Amino acid sequence: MAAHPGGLTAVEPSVRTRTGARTGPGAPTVSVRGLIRGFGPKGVLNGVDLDIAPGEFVALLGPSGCGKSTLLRALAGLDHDVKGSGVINVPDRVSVVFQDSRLLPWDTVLGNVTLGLRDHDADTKARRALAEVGLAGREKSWPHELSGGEQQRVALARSLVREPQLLLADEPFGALDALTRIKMHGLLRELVSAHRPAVLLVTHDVDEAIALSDRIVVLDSGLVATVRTVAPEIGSAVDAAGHEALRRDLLTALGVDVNAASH
Amino acid sequence: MAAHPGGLTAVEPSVRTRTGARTGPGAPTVSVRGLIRGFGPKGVLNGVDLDIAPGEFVALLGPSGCGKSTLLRALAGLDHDVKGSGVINVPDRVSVVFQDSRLLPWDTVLGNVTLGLRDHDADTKARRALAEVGLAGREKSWPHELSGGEQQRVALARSLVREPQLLLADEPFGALDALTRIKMHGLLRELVSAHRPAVLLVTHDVDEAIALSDRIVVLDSGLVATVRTVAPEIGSAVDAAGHEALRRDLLTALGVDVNAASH
Amino acid sequence: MSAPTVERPAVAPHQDPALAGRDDVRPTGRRLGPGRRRRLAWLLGPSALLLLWTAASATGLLDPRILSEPWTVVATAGELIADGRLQENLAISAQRAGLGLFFGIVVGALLALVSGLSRAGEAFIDGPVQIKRAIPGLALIPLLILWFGIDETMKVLTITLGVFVPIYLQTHAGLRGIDLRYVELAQTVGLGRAGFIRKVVLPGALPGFFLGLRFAVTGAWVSLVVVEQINSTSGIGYMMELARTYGQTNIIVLGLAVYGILGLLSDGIVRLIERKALSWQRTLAG
Amino acid sequence: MSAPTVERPAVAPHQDPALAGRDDVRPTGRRLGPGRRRRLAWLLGPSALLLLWTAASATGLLDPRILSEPWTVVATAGELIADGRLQENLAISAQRAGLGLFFGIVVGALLALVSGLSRAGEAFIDGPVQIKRAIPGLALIPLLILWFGIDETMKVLTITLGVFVPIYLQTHAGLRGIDLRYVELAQTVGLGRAGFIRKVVLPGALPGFFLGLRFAVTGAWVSLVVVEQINSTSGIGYMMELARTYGQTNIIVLGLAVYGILGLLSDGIVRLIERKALSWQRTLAG
Amino acid sequence: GGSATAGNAQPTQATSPLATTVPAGTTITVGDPSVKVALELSGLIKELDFKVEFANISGGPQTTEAFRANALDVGSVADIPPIHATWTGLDVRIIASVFRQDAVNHPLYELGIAPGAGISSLQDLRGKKIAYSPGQAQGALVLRILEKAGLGQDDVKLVELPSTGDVYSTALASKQVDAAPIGGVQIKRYLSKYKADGASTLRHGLRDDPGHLYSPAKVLDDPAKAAALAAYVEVWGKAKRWIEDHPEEWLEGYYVKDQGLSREDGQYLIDAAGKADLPLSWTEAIERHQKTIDLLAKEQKKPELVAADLYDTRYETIAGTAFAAAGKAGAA
Ligand SMILES: Nc1ncnc2c1ncn2[C@@H]1O[C@H](COP(=O)(O)OP(=O)(O)OP(=O)(O)O)[C@@H](O)[C@H]1O
Ligand SMILES: Nc1ncnc2c1ncn2[C@@H]1O[C@H](COP(=O)(O)OP(=O)(O)OP(=O)(O)O)[C@@H](O)[C@H]1O
Ligand SMILES: [Mg+2]
Ligand SMILES: [Mg+2]
Repeated sequence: MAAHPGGLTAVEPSVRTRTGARTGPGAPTVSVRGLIRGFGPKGVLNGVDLDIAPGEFVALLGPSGCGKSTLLRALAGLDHDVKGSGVINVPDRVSVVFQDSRLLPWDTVLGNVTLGLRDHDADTKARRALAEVGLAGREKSWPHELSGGEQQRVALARSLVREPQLLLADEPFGALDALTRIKMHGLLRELVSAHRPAVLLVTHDVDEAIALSDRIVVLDSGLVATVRTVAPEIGSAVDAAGHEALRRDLLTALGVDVNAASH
Repeated sequence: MAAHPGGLTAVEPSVRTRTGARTGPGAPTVSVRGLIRGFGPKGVLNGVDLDIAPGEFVALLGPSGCGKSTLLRALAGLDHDVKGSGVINVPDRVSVVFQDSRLLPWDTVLGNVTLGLRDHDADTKARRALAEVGLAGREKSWPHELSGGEQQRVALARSLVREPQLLLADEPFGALDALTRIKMHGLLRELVSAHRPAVLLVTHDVDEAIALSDRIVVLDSGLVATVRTVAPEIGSAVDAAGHEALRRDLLTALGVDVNAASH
Repeated sequence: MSAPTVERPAVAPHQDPALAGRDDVRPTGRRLGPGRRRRLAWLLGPSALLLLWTAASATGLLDPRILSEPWTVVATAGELIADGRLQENLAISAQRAGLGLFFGIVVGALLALVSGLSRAGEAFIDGPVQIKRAIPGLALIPLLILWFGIDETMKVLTITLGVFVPIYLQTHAGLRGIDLRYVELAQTVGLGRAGFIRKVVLPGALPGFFLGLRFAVTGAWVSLVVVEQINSTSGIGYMMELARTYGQTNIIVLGLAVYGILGLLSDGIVRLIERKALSWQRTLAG
Repeated sequence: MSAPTVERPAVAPHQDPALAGRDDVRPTGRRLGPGRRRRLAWLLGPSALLLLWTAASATGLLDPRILSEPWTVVATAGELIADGRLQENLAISAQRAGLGLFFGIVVGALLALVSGLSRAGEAFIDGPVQIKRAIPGLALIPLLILWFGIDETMKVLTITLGVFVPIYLQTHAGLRGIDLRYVELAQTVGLGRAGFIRKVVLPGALPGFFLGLRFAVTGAWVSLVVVEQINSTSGIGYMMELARTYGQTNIIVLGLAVYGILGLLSDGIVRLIERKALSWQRTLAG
Repeated sequence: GGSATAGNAQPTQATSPLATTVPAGTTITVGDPSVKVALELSGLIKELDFKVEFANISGGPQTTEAFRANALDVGSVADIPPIHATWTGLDVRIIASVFRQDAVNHPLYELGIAPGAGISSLQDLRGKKIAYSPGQAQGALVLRILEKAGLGQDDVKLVELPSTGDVYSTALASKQVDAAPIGGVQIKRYLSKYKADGASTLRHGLRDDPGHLYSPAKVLDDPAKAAALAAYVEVWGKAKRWIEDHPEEWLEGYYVKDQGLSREDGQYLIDAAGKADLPLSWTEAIERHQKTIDLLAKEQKKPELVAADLYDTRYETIAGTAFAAAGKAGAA
């Protein structure tokens, strides 16, 4: 995990723990304090503080290997055996989209989507979700019969049919082409506006982060290095100038020399 | 696989089989004629023709599930049992970066990179490649101890230490952040300029395709739907207007309504 | 740089009949792994064995007093089938083996679940099972007679005891071999204990279970040799024991052949079910 | 919306000693799967068994005429060790079992490789192995005596024949269970046949092989009961057979205990090696 | 049906006289574990001036298996195995026999009676469950006992059980059978363990004492081996005498050291065996053997055999003469 010479230094704790601006006051859905995690001699998270308000959509950016997945796994309660300390508060119903699409190889696409659902109309719901992600008619396929992007969409459908209080999504659109990705953004937005879960979305795409989230958090050297609130007019690209400024800001925080070649 | 209302219709065969402009004449490294592949009742590739000249860098775009990986697997000789017909000519030494990073779970990172290498200095080479992808010091790690992006970089390092005549890369940068991705682009460019393999790169990122390739091929409905040559001045973004025009062109070919919201 | 391609027919032309006659030239790297399954190929080995036996008998290499000739065995089989003895004995044996197999599978799988899914269960179950496994079955017979008599109960129980061990061991190993990623998934989608077992543990342990089953079916048949010596007047184990007593080599060899055929058949059936049940697997098995 | 968290100590504080004392509150979903391995927990089951035996003997529930009391067995062991009989017999038996095990492993693994990696090999090897497996070992002994005499060769061979079956079956299944994705990888990086076997097949089949080994080690010990009845004057199998003839219950039970201990030990050793060799696995086993 | 191979060997007696010297290079393999110990203890083994290999093989099934495999030249068994061997198409001859003096009172087997079975005489066996192992000496004994009691197979319930190890004692103790023939130390053990529960044993009053050395006819047709076997039989007779005359050494050297028995158990066995009898004539023995054959043939539906055909009369006097001579020499 290379240190980023151009990265911002850690901001003040008061900033770091600020809850989402657009959701109004109230207890945060997620609160993380002094989260420390490490594997062997290496520290990965060195004291992360993070609050997510109910209904708030937070995007998590950061270089490869900086600990984004580690943070998500900690929030999902999947790091029983990982060394570290810190205080984590999360709601009961947490739904996770893993970085790998993680479909049970021995279950059909439909079975993978309905996994763990107790509703009576689980099947109907799942079929609808599959149709929404463009996989109508593939219900009976085995996961290995799907393309990479299709597998990722099944994983997305699995999270769409749930009504979590917190949605943790680890690069859920990584294997999708531009058009499919836009469609999936739409689906995610619908889900969010329907059930208003708190969302923590890991992505590598700065534009995606700006378009979807209320707030963007950049992780660096195991700390929350940058936090940016995304004004609604920027997110929907009405304020194109503000959009570009925020984009450059974030890219700089990620260590990209924005003034060099176009990418 | 949804049909794309905004997609271009299939272009003339003469256009489809055109070889790379910048590499000069000579027998193509890869030649594909009338490639048909299908799974069960479904046709995936419906008659693909494609030539790649020696040293030419071709980017392959297309919606999720359109058959990009199927084409790559056919070129790699990995579809023994898939129904279909067509004529494929490929060179002897083909190197593949799979869509999943596909590391042997029972071998270390170093072992995975040197897999199949017969050189005396395989280890040295592999260590160098690992350092280049930012994984110096992780040689003895198990694959499961790596983050998603790190695994992808190991797979990339595995292809860097080889000297193939043809490099087939299936979304090798999907899980990487902007900065790491730029670095990896640089590495790939170095490899290409050093050994001049023919390259077929699958990507979802139009900008990436423009930046890296000599020619861009869009696959749709199992056919080569669009072919665009990338002029050097566009690729390096000296001609920003040409760049933007090509970008819009390709996005349109991929079905994205470029005049709507910014993504 | 010339392409190492070989002209070969399409595995099967794509559905469109217009395309059926097209060229199909594919790059053919040496295919690692065993290649496609061939139907009936499994008959080759046993046929070769039969041929060898016939040849050795015909040339006198094999003393017929040790191993009867195949034709004698066939004749004997004809006689025994004609007077109904073979069928009767087989039916009785099949019933015993079936019962023992059934209980063995149930017990083995249940124990494996308990021991595989909780450290406490493992602590108490696994050790004793290993000990049971290490103690020769013959040595247990006096104890079994003492506790369960010499009737059918004891016979079925002995088979059960033999059968449950591989089922347990394999299911346990299969279960413990389930990828942790799926366990995490189960946790995040809120699967309960039962759902976890049904959706993740059982399907994940299935490949192991089937291997255990393959040991178990042949194990059940083989156990008959021992249990049908005890207070039996029927069954192929008894038939063979009697033949040994009276030195009826032809019947002994017939019995062995029957065992061989039963073993091949049961194993084949298990493998067939396995292939159907595990059709989701994409492995070297093809 | 209140958080279902439980205050619990860090699994182990992170390296920085300044952080050691910090709070550690984690969301605790019910943990599916067995949880962390506990050292020495495997002793619980056998200890419980021992306790049960002792208790049942002490209270008279267990007739000492059937199953000697633990203390009698310990006393017997003391006597036999004092006059050297136990060690001598064990040493001889261990040598036989070891040799048989060695050859069985080699033969089983080789056959599994040949049969697993080529359809031709499978056609000729797999069927006969299944037949061999289906035929009761006792019934083969006359043939083995005929072909290999009654000396050590025949004993080691009988053990080998018993041992190679689980090794073969498990290695074969493990090998066939290797994910096709790794086979494809091997092909694209240009691994040759040998490299493929060394880098993909063997490591991939290793989990199966180890399970086979667990069957094999106990199988080798158990086979002694049979082979050491034939022209032996030493070995624990012979010792037990003699004791059975003379009704020396205490020696029989000692023999069983020795078998149990040997089985537990061998199995434990295999598992330990397995754990080390398969440390790359991330499975439910933990 | 199914008896195709049984009884089709038409025995013919070897007639060529035995050579008096054993040709150099002759080797015989002997399955006679206890006598081997006696030969070693007594030093008689030195009298065997040709190569003798001892195999620890005894009992009918094992010796016949080894005969077939040409792994054994002579075996030590009771009177049933030669019969069954012949029935299975293996041509064998008895070359030495040992009996017990006062055999009826020194039986090898007694009838173990389960606690509470209420059997005090052979007639009480009617309607009872009796353990029966058709191929073994115990099985034949059960048939003979029934015949003596005037009972048929249908008058009792024969429970087929292999008589390996202590299975019979266990079956008796757990009352799975009412009566079962048990022999040797098992008698002592059974009584000492279960007498308190009402277990008992019943003397059957029959002779069950024959012990034979027997060889495949094929071996006896080989003049060199036949001569070597004659030499062995002679030493064997001497060994029997030595055992008789040295009970203390025998107890210590064989039962305690070699077999791992306690002194009491060993002494019990020596006492139970009584005195050995190696007659110079086999006539009586052949008569008794014929009766056993007749009974087995009838009860187990096997072809008739002529008992005399099972004996190689060239050896008739060798063992008995040696036994008697050794006794005189010892006394002198
Ligand atoms: N089980 C493990 N053992 C050792 N190191 C680990 C383990 N899991 C993760 N790591 C290391 O911890 C660091 C953070 O990993 P994490 O998966 O959180 O990265 P990430 O931010 O999600 O990266 P990416 O964008 O590439 O997915 C990485 O350097 C990784 O190598
Ligand atoms: N083994 C298979 N059995 C059945 N259908 C398959 C199989 N493999 C692929 N397909 C189908 O073929 C189509 C093309 O798959 P392919 O993997 O080539 O897509 P792709 O273009 O690589 O997509 P992505 O961008 O999502 O990776 C998909 O619809 C997929 O579901
Ligand atoms: Mg990650
Ligand atoms: Mg793909």
